[in-house]
Amino acid sequence: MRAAITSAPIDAPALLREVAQPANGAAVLFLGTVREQNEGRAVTGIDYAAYERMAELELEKIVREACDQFGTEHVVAEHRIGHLDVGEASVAIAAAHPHRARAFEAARWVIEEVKIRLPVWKREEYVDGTREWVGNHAGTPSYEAADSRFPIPDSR
Amino acid sequence: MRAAITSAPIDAPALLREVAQPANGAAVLFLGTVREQNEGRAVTGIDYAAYERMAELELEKIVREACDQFGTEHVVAEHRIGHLDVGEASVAIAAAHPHRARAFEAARWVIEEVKIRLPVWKREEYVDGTREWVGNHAGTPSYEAADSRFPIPDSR
Amino acid sequence: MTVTALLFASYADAFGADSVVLDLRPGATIADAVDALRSRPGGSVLPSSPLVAVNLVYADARDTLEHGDEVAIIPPVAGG
Amino acid sequence: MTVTALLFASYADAFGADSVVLDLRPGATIADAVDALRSRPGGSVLPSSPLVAVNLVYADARDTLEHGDEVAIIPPVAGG
Repeated sequence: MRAAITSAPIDAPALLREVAQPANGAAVLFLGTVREQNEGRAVTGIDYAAYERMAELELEKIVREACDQFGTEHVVAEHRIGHLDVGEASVAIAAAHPHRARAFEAARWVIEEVKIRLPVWKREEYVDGTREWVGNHAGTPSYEAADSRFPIPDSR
Repeated sequence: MRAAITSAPIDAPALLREVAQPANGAAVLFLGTVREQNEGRAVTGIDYAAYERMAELELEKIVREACDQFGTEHVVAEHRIGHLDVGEASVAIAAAHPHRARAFEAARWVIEEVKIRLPVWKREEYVDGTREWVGNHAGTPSYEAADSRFPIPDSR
Repeated sequence: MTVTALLFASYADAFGADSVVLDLRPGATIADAVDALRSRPGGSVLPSSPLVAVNLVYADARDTLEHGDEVAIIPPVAGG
Repeated sequence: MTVTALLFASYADAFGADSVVLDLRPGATIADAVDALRSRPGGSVLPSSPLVAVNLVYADARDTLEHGDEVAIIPPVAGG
């Protein structure tokens, strides 16, 4: 397992190679990429910002939890920060397992947790030159919904 | 969309590039690879055989149905035949969609249909030199179960 | 009429052949073709109602065949 | 005691700063720190109960703070 916040372009095939093992019959790779439009507005690029030290820890926690939950050590995740052009990958998750159901579920679980928990923000740039911080996409839990399910320790 | 039965090694990154589109925010790649063991026996390689002309048509149907069902044109699938060593990819499926749920579901659906419908067979080679045709893995529908749900035309 | 039965994997091994030409009465069904195959050496490998494709499309055991049809007997598939 | 509040994305824009040092009474909670931030210029950007992490871990608004804590106010996340 491995997790990283990176400002370099994500090498998706390298992530696949990283999880490939002779014991695994299935590998799943998820790539999230910058779309050319969001909610009807033409997007020219996205700046991703992060609370970097925490994001790295939190992504490691997510990957660790996925490994424990789905029974594999072969999950890796990278989230890119900085400026991304349309089509570039902002996040990549690779998961491998002897059986395909678990590989699919692990990759899916990690991206859902990333959307809820990872302290990362994005500012979209539009064709007209304006820029705007945007919240969660439709389909991901809202801030309030996310809040209630965070694993907050009883006391620090 | 594209489907192929091929005797050449599968180029997984090429499949990902093929489905990547500026309109898509999510791409999922599934890779099925030869495991070093099956049901407790050490495997050294697998020969995949196919009813090639039909397998190509059937894989195209599966990919077409996935595109229609999940609302994308960006699904590609390749199944390799011939001799494969442990760790080599026997099947690769890439699916892209504006939203991640659909990309995951499309890739997953295609591999499940492949397991049920594609006229492909495999003969495992074991450490002791013996070889054996093997049926569906545990977790995939049995031959009898598969039979009842084939889309058989009322009359030819 | 004649049809060509195609055999694959363990079925081909059992019959010692990849294909068999069957001579059937006009109006014969897929089930009739399977019965004809089952009476040949190696035919006991076939289940009671094997999966069959005619001319590259999955078909029903009750479907009637025509002269020249390609009748593929499909062992349990194991792709992926 | 003092704690350092970290601000990100739209919150940083609203406050015009990435971080603010807050002077709080001993025993102050996260909610107290958020109230102190809300009274500053730009503080109206904060929701009633923003997500907060203390020393890199998500924390509860009722948790008490200690001198030197790093208190990150987390806007709605948008990773992926």
